[in-house]
Amino acid sequence: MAFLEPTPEQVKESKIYREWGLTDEEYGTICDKILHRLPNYTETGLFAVMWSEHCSYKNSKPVLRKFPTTGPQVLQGPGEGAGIVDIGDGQAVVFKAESHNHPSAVEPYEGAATGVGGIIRDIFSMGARPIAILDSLRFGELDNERTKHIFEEVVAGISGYGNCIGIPTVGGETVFDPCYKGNPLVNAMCVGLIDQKDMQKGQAAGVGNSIMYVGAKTGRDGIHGATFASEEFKEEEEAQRSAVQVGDPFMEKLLMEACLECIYDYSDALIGIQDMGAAGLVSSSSEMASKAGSGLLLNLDDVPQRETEMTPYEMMLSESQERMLLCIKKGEEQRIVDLFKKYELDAVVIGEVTDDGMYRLSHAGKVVAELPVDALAEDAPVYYKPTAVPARIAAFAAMEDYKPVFTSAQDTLVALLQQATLASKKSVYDTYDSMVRTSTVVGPGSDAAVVRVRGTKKAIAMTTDCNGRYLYLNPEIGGQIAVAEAARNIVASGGKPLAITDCLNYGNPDKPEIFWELSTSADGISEACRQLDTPVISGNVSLYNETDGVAVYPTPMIGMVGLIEDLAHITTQAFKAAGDHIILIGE
Amino acid sequence: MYKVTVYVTYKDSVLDPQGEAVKGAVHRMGYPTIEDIRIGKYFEIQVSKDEENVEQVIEEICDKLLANVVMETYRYEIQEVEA
Amino acid sequence: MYKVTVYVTYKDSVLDPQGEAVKGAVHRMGYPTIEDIRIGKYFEIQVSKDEENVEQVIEEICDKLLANVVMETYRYEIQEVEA
Amino acid sequence: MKFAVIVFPGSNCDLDMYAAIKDILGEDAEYVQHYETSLEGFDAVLLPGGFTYGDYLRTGAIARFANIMSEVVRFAEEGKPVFGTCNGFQILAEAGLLPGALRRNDTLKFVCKPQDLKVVNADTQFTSLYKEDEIISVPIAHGEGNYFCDAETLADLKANNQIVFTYANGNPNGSIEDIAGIINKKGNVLGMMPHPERAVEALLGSADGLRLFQSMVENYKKELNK
Ligand SMILES: Nc1ncnc2c1ncn2[C@@H]1O[C@H](COP(=O)(O)OP(=O)(O)O)[C@@H](O)[C@H]1O
Repeated sequence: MAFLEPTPEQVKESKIYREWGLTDEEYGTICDKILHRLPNYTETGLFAVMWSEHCSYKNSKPVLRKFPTTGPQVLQGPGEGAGIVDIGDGQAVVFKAESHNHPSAVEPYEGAATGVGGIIRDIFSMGARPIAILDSLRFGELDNERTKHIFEEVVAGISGYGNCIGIPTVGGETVFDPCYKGNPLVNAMCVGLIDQKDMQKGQAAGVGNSIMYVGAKTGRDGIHGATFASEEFKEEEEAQRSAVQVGDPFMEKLLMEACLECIYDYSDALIGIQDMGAAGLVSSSSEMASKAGSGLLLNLDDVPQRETEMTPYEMMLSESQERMLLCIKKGEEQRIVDLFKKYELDAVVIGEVTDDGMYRLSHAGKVVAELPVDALAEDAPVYYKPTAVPARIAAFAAMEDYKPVFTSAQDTLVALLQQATLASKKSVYDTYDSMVRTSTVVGPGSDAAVVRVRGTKKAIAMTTDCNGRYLYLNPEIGGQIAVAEAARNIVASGGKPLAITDCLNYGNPDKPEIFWELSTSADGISEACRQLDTPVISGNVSLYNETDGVAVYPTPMIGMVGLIEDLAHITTQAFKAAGDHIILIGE
Repeated sequence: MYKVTVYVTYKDSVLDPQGEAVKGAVHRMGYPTIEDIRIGKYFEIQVSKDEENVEQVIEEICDKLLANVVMETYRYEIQEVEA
Repeated sequence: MYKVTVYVTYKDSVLDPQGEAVKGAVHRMGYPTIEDIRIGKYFEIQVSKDEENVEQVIEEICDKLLANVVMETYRYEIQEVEA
Repeated sequence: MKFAVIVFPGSNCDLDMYAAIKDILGEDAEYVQHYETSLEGFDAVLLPGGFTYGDYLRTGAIARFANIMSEVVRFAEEGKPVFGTCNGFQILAEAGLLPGALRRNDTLKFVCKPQDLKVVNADTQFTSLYKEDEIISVPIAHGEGNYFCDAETLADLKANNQIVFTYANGNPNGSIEDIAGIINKKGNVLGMMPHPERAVEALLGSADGLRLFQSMVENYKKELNK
């Protein structure tokens, strides 16, 4: 039986929008200031997802503005799918990190796998060839079956996706601490290489040009994943489990090769390209139109569908994986269809660019949504949250410095090495194909990974770092330390730090103490980035990482990339020969 | 002894990339009359005759281990057989 | 339409690493009465009613694709159903 | 010498194979797509690693039906050299060009690391530049490299000296008799789980795999001069 959608009045009466994460004030703004009427069910859904923290950064925007984002090396800062940094000779590196914490807590294998799939799409949609993946993982202590299961499945998901698509996973970090027990952190970073002439933008410009849909068909998977990512977990709400997406790395491999060929060889026809990530079709299409200052008409009957009787609401919000949206010059569509057919993929025209700044959806002969484009993307609210210093900070300050008592250095060393966080991570990274593409000069197991740039003397060094415990004690200094550690890892590998990406993992920002952690650690990160000349070129925010009201440590994962000018400069961590001198540098 | 057969399949709404790939292969191999293929796992389990709550044990094992109830459903058949 | 179900399992002589692992896990979970677990794949196949040699087509597909006869065996059931 | 590097949907070590031949070995190489129908002009065929068709169903099971495979079979029947590594080996086994099958690793986990191998048979056109019983280091990267065949086939493999490489210093996947690579009876089709194309430059850890390709070239030249 077809689902009977509530009328606009019923949406208002039942306040169903609250379940989707919109507040009464936000709903009021939509009715009174933007539409001057009641939004229908579909429109309300579009607003709910686009105005979620995950898509709009409505809570974190003021914090992100603190970051230094420019420098002579920066070709593309935050705002696009990924940031781009110059490495000379007309080449550049493209990188970004992304969190998939909530999906991984619910279904660890698919959650982690689709996290990797998503970050890879961000990189190749910029026109770059992905050359490496890194991860940054946080779990509870390995003293119970559930955590062990999550840990093993997350690692299996990352390896399952990355190995299949053929991008080496070259480094990362794995940390165990009780604070992550109910809320593991799964962050993945992807690094790509690009010729500067191939740089793409996600835009839908030029009246009459076509919007084309490529990749997997749309199903009901992951509906409201973005708003879901913006809510904290309550143990009893396990029914949310239907928000799980399944990844298909084989499909993504074909999609990646087809899109890169499109970018390299069809640049005359290709106007814009963007991946459908969180909030799928609505977020990609409205952002593409908003960036170009144009309007958009999508005909939802033409959207390839995997399931029957999907409503406009479901199609627009579906988070089915391995899909991309292209803007193609009018008249060139068939060439694109043929290109994708070569990879056994469908490319379908689902709409066109208009000039009136409106975002229109039609379905079964009816207009089912009609909104100003900017209302979804640009006009999302921004909140300046109150901050408060957590009580623990004063308590820490009042504590006397801890003085460790040593009885036996040997026992202490053994005890330390027994900690899962300090122990070798070989059992993790041996399940990752770290060598495919035969460019990994330094794989997992050293300070930073090093991947050569084929055909040049150059290599790229990359690392992910963060010690949440330091940030818990002092967010500002902890933030500085995270950046400084990443920079030391790059330098110790023979590289010059270029720039960073980040994943800001925090608790519920509505709590002033949490917002203080976020804001204060951003000060620390910014300060270190300025000192080290490593601007923030991309990143991701994951809030509401709480279980039953208790937040994880503030954990801003820092992903840093550096340039090694000559392969001869590469250095590795291991001691090389008996009799060599060991020198300690620093204080 | 009990012979139990458990069938695990993806829920209908979940993408089944494996089934799609196999269907494509069958068509390329020249069997156009194959209209759909869905792939599942199945388990042949032998349970000792001393077990008093076979049904309950099987359900527990399915829920906890054999099926991922987030994405999969299962059904089972229990048969009592001579050892 | 025909509804065909194909079951593929490892031959008895072939050690199934996954089946062994699952059995071990079940025992660790505290179900000692589970004496054996073997894992197989099963396929739900829909064949158009126009197919005249359903049995032959299914055998061919099994031999060539669905099972690797070096290590696996298969059996199948064919059912004629209303579309 | 001209090498064909076959590319299937989901191949992902095609670039590595191509670069090893072109840049390091210094011979001619060309990609041949799965939908093509001719191997005209090639002197050897290489099946690279990867996850053809996502490795759905069984590794290599679907790729074996690609258009180009009937040409590969014919090429092999003509006695010309065919070499498959990792997924390429799995495809050769599925296609029946090599005996046996590959199961999931006994650890149930994917494993990627440098691996010691013993050259058991140095008397093939792929291994003539190695010494018998030499230990070499070649990376592995697979989740289903656990070689299986029945007792009869195993006896056959041994009798004909078809086991070319075995794992040394530890078996990473449970394969019977530590088998890492086997050759067909005629001696022109070799399949192995380890990746010699990843071991052609000291910069990346090992150059032990290069001699495999050099052996192929040497044998090719010898045949030409006959
Ligand atoms: N999840 C992971 N994925 C890939 N590599 C990892 C992972 N966890 C740790 N590693 C690798 O293990 C090595 C040690 O990591 P870590 O303990 O974080 O070292 P350090 O504290 O010296 O940076 C690094 O080379 C790192 O890249």
